[in-house]
Amino acid sequence: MSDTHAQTVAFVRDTMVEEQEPPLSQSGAYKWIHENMFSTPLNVILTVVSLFVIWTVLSHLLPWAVMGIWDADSLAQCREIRDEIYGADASVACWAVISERWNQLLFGFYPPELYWRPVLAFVLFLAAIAPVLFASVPRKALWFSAAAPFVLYWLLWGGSLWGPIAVAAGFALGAVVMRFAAPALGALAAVLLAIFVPLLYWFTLSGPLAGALNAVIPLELVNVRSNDMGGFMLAMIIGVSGIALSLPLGIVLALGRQSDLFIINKCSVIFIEVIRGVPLIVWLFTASLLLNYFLPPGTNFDLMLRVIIMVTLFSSAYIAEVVRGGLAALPKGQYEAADALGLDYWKSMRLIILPQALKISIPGIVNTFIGLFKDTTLVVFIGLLDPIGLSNAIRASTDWNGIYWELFVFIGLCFFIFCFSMGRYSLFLEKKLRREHR
Amino acid sequence: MTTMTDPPGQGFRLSQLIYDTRYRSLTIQVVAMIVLMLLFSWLVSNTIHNLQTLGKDFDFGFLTQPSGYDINQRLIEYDSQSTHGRAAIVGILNTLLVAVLGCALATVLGVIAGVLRLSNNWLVSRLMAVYVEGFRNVPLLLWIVLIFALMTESTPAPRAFRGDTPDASMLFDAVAITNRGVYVPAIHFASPFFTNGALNWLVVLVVLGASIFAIQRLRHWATAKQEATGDRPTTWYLILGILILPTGLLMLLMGAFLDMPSLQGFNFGGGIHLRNSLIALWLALSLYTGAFIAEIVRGGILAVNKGQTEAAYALGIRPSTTMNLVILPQALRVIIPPLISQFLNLTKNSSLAIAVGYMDVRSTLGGITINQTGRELEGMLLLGLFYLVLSLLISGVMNVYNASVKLKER
Amino acid sequence: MTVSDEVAIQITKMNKWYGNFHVLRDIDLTVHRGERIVIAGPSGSGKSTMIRCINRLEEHQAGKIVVDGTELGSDLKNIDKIRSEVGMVFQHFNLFPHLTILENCTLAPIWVRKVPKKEAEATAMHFLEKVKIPEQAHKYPGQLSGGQQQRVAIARSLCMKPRIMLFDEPTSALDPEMIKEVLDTMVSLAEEGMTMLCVTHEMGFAQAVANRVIFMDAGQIVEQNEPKAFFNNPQHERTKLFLSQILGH
Amino acid sequence: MTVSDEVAIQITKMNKWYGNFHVLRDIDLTVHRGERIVIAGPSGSGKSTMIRCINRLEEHQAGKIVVDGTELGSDLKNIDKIRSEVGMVFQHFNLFPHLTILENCTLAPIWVRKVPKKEAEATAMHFLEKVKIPEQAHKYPGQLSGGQQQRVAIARSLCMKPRIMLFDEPTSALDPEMIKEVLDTMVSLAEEGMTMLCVTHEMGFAQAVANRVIFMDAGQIVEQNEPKAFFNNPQHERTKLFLSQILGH
Amino acid sequence: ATLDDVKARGNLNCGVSTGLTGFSAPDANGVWQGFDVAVCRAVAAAVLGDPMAVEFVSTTGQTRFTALASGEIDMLARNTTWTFSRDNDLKFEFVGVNYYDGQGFMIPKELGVSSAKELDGATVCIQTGTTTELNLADFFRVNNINYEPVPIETNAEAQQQYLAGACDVYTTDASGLAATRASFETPGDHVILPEIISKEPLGPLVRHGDNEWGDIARWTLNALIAAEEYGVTSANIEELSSAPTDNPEINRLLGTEGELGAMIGLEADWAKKAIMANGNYGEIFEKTIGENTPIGLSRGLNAQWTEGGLMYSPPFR
Ligand SMILES: Nc1ncnc2c1ncn2[C@@H]1O[C@H](COP(=O)(O)OP(=O)(O)OP(=O)(O)O)[C@@H](O)[C@H]1O
Ligand SMILES: Nc1ncnc2c1ncn2[C@@H]1O[C@H](COP(=O)(O)OP(=O)(O)OP(=O)(O)O)[C@@H](O)[C@H]1O
Ligand SMILES: NC(=O)CC[C@H](N)C(=O)O
Ligand SMILES: [Mg+2]
Ligand SMILES: [Mg+2]
Repeated sequence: MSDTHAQTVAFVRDTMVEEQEPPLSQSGAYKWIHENMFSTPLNVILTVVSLFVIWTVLSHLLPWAVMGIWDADSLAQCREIRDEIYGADASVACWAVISERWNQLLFGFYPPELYWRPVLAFVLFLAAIAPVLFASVPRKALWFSAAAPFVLYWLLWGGSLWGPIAVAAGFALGAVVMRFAAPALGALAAVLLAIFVPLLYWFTLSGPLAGALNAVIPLELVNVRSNDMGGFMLAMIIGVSGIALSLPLGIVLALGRQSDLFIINKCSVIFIEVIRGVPLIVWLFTASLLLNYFLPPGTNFDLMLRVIIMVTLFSSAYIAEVVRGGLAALPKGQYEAADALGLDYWKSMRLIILPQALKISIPGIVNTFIGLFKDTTLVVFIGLLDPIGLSNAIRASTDWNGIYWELFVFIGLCFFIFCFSMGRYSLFLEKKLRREHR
Repeated sequence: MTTMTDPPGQGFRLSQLIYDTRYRSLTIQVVAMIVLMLLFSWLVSNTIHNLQTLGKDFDFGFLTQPSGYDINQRLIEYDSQSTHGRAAIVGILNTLLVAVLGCALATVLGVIAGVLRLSNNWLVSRLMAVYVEGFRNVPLLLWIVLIFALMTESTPAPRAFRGDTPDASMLFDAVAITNRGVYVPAIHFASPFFTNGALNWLVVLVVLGASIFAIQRLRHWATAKQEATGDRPTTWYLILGILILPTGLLMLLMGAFLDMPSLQGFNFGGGIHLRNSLIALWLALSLYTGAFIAEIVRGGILAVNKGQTEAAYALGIRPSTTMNLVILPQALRVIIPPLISQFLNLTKNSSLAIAVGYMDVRSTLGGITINQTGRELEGMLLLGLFYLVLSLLISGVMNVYNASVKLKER
Repeated sequence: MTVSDEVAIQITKMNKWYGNFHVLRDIDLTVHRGERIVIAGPSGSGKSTMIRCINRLEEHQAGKIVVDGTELGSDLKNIDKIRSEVGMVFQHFNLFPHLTILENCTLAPIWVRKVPKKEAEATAMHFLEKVKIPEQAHKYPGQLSGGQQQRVAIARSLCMKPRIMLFDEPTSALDPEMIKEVLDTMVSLAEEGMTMLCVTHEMGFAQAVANRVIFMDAGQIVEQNEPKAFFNNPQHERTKLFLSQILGH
Repeated sequence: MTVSDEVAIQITKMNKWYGNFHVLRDIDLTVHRGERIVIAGPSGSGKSTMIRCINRLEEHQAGKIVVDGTELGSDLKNIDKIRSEVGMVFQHFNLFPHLTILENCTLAPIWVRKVPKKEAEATAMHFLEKVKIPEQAHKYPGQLSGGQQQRVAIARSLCMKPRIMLFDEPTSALDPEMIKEVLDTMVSLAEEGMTMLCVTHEMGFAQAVANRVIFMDAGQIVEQNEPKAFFNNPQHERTKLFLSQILGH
Repeated sequence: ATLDDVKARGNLNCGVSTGLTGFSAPDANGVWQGFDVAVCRAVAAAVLGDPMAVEFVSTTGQTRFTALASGEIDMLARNTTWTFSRDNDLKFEFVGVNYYDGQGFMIPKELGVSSAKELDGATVCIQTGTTTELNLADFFRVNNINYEPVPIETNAEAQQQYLAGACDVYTTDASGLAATRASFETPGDHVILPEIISKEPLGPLVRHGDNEWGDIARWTLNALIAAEEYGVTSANIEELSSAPTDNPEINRLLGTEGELGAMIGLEADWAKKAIMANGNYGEIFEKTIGENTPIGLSRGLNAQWTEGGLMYSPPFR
């Protein structure tokens, strides 16, 4: 080794250098603006172009929106007010259409004196999903979540409370059968039985039972027909029930797609691919045109119910893919550990695999829900009055004939606020999951 | 070596159907099969019964009947005397047209927005975030309707171009933007080789194809030269020349001239008429899908480890070359699969054409034809099949691609 | 530490293939109740595969495995029976992250053995004390260190009161400081006379507690012997090579 | 292994901030051609940042860096020149996963040095032989072990025939068996007289090949000395503390 | 059967158009009003005794037939033209004609067009899924002139496009044109061209296969027409039905004589209730689309046969 420099290089620091402020050009607003907006010629051009775009859009939009007129009965009156205040050439929004039809956009033709019902339903709905979405809410609250669908149905449609109760009893019946049959008959048979017995009950007993109970203790709310529901309320109903109902179906499909059993696997794959290969709008037309062909003669139910069925099938295919991702993300060791402890397929799914897979899938499910919620606007094509459908109806009325932007902007804004916050929530969840799982 | 045998002295017992792993899966599948068959036959028998009560049959004969309606935008010959089948094909072509145009524009928008969103220019990246979030969080239908309304409400009617002092005038005297669509000049041939216009275009296309082939050869040559000498010859002006000159010359030879749109009667005549319905649908689909693609592109670029760039820089490779040789090839693997499923979504979403009266396959076969013939079962079946086949084709392409670029791992 | 004459596991001419790859070849092995067997061998020699066959996490294709008098075949009831009698501890613990330690331990007793919850919890606490972490019972696995997790995994298996325990490299995913605490737990188990099959490269452990060391290579049992003889006087070439590598390391 | 008087790298009063955080403070360092310098120091002391400034992967805000007579500033040409003369090996290899080993090694020579492909491949094979993996040339990085990948990364840098090599903890992401093969490669490089700056905690390596060890803390060079003196007789308090920690381990 | 369904449900599901002033449109209170709506109300009154027991389902040209075929609505009263193929191929049963119409064109006056033959090259707004789109294709083909169809879903949409100038001409049934024009700010700026290019007998329809239900709808419509012919009006109906009159036809119609109600499975006074809902055919016409309304249609072909029109109810006997 060469030591030629050894002596010359030896160095020991005696006083440590104190931390210093960066040079002025390297800090503060100047640096930030320079680096973020004017660092290269290309950047300068981009900045100028962006400023121009922003200015153009805002200079048109802001005065129009801010100077808008909130108080008028019709477009004609709106224009009169405008002429008075700003002169005839001014371009200002006529938000009066929103303030006048606000209730309609929210509830459709739901009887105004009953508005408290959907509002209460919405609050209950929020309370019911809280335990699902936020782990910090006590687990006991999940019982309320389970009961919520029946309560919500009753609140929205009215009728006798005993109907939903009788239906819910069917599920309870299934659970009871499952619990007592499983030890005696084995899991597979118990599952089949737990499906069959409630079905039998629903087709035979539940109707008369509800009737009888209602005769004894009438608990009735005024009936509201599906046709009267519209606006954002309709979008919520379809979106939420689509997701809620498709969840179990989607899980079953995902399990089917993961299964080694050839027939079950292929059937799931075909179902999923067919559903996803065809646009939702075609499925909606199928719901409105064809579903009646496939059902026994004489069955004839609500268009809204048919739409919900179709939307459920549709989103179940998407949910299945999301859940499949969750299942695939679980390490194989979890399956093996469950096997090694002697848990059978159903138990290991229920106790070990699904709780974890579903948790991982929640962001994906939320994203599916956002997509579905946006897609509810398509029901306008089969004659349901979603917000866009209502906007058409409003525009067709003589008072508001000729108004567009205000309605579209308002509806778009509502959708944006809702979808954007859901999207943020799902991002937040994804980040949290990544932190927890590492 | 012994082979597996059943436990001795035990024949087949019925309980084995459930408790024996070998038979159990068979049992489950047979049960599932039976349930499925039952369900299926129940649906079919319902359908048959319902059709009978209605006095309808199941027959595709209507496809060969004259349709009786006109379609405004048609890529192939069609009039009201043509068959429903042909109307369906016109619709299919229209669907494909808007899908292809949409995918192309969406990709361009998406790539630009995705890259700009990563820009270190704060203003630009914020602006792109606004674009992306704005389009992603508002229903597509609303965008289609909005853009369509914007186009009909804020552009002049053809009659505004009329008179000595018209309210509106054409751009460069060549392009007319009206509330019925945009009229752009068309190219026609004065001394054509063939009387049939389409054949002339075919000739031009063949020459263009040949030029592109020549460009490929040129690039091969450049690569070979680079491999041999290390220097890559500059070729862009050659490429430009090969691309433009032969085709241009041929078109001149054929007497190409621009057919300018001009006011004729009620409308503009001449030129090519891009209908509002097409443009609105096209723009809305592209902007909407572009927002999703932007996120995909951004994710793809971010997915390439920062270390890759650093390694390339440390080797002395220039940023632009690094982009081409290191970042893009890796990012594309991440980008292309979700990109293709966005293409699929766009294609499916083109069925929203109904909102603007664009005559896609849903409007012809799945709309007017079903309505005029009452063949909803057959019509919807064909329509569903068309979309299904299209998606399977596209996802087939995606699978082939995925398999071909899969990174080799241990 | 007594070994009875009773046979706990009897494997005869067992063969297994993955596709065309012959992983296990003509395995013959008899384990008596109370025996503690260590299995060693180079990576890929089929050690894990063999012990996974014993509780049917893998299916064998030829030959016979009898555990506690029950033959492992395609009969689900037998499989269930054997699995609930054979405990297994994995290399990567495989605790259920969404359940607390206590729930991890009571899950199988409650759902498989149908033990009342109270009782299951009492048992669980007992075994958690045994592995020295009763105070962690209400934490989640993610909050524990690797060594603690592995001890929970052992306790979880013990809660099913298995008659046989299988270990597949229980310490190889642990940091050196933690290896000892897990090995200690295993030694104390061994001292209580549990029948154990343990895949491990901890030769100190093998020498301390094993009745027998089995050396596998290329899917076959190449050599087996009691630990002293095995380490001091290996017979087969491969065993010698292997021992020189791992001991020299 | 001779050290010439020619100066390879000259750093004077170099300072760098990340935002308001003062990462590098008044760095002064002269590296002669043929010198082999090991940089040590606690995590976060700015070691990586310093060597990354040398080929401008990070920008310094004050002071002067001259590499091979070329001053590093915002002049793009100078940066390009320096980068193609300074090779760098990263902790996480950063091989290009979509290219074969050979393509990884020929990419920069072909596109930066404009070497004909044939020639570049010949050079690449030569260096791959040097790092002892010529037979892997047509595999992809994902198919190699960590140690092999790091050796490819070294070969890839060498293909540019750099006059200076920078190493940033080249062995810290490797399993112990693989560390040796990489260190061997580096030793053989050192023996050929390459100018090397190496951030590493492999003190054996430092003692064997370094001319000088530099100890950094809190963004400054706290002590530097030839290895023997550095390890046996550290002067500064922090150096002592640091050495006691890593050697005691 | 449909009758039982309707009775069990307690209301009638009736398909109407999405909004065509005078024919079917909800008023400020959300109550549907109009010429087609009145037919639905009459049927509901006849069957259920309550003219308000109707659930209106708004349908577009395209969705109306499927809504009917799928059972979503019990009858369709939506200015629908009775054609051979709808009757036989689509399997519907037209129960009569409540308005004899023909297809016309509307165009802004400023374009100076006076005949449909001058429309060469025009852009024409049409509602899809209607006979108008077929007639239009035929008309232009036969006259060998070009046009550009703009297919549109609803009348409201068409009106907007037409007013925005996105099409030069709007074509649909002449009655529809009149109704649409009536809702314009300046109806005078638009002319309806003299050519009527087709026959459009508009009437209510039901599904094939349920003749009983078809008969109810058919005879309710006939009852309205016959009532006008016999001079039964909402003003005098109470009096006429309180005791048999000397006109046996009226007696049978109003149920004071004979068993006609029972024959179609309804109560004896079904026709009385139907007529009381909105008055007789003539009254409905005058109230909704007649000359004193903004729409201002004259009876023309739709006058009673006794007055030279085509309205002719078969005898109640
Ligand atoms: N699911 C599988 N499919 C195909 N081959 C497999 C599978 N699992 C294991 N193998 C192969 O079987 C052989 C034996 O694997 P096994 O895991 O039993 O080895 P091992 O002795 O436990 O090795 P290690 O010490 O690395 O855990 C290996 O060559 C492995 O590659
Ligand atoms: N891009 C950055 N932005 C802000 N701070 C940074 C950035 N990169 C590094 N730092 C900070 O600069 C300091 C020095 O980092 P550097 O990576 O040079 O340390 P190091 O000595 O290499 O440590 P290690 O041994 O952990 O690699 C650290 O405190 C680090 O947190
Ligand atoms: N324009 C309409 O809505 C109806 C058109 C025409 N009467 C038809 O039935 O087809
Ligand atoms: Mg193993
Ligand atoms: Mg570092």
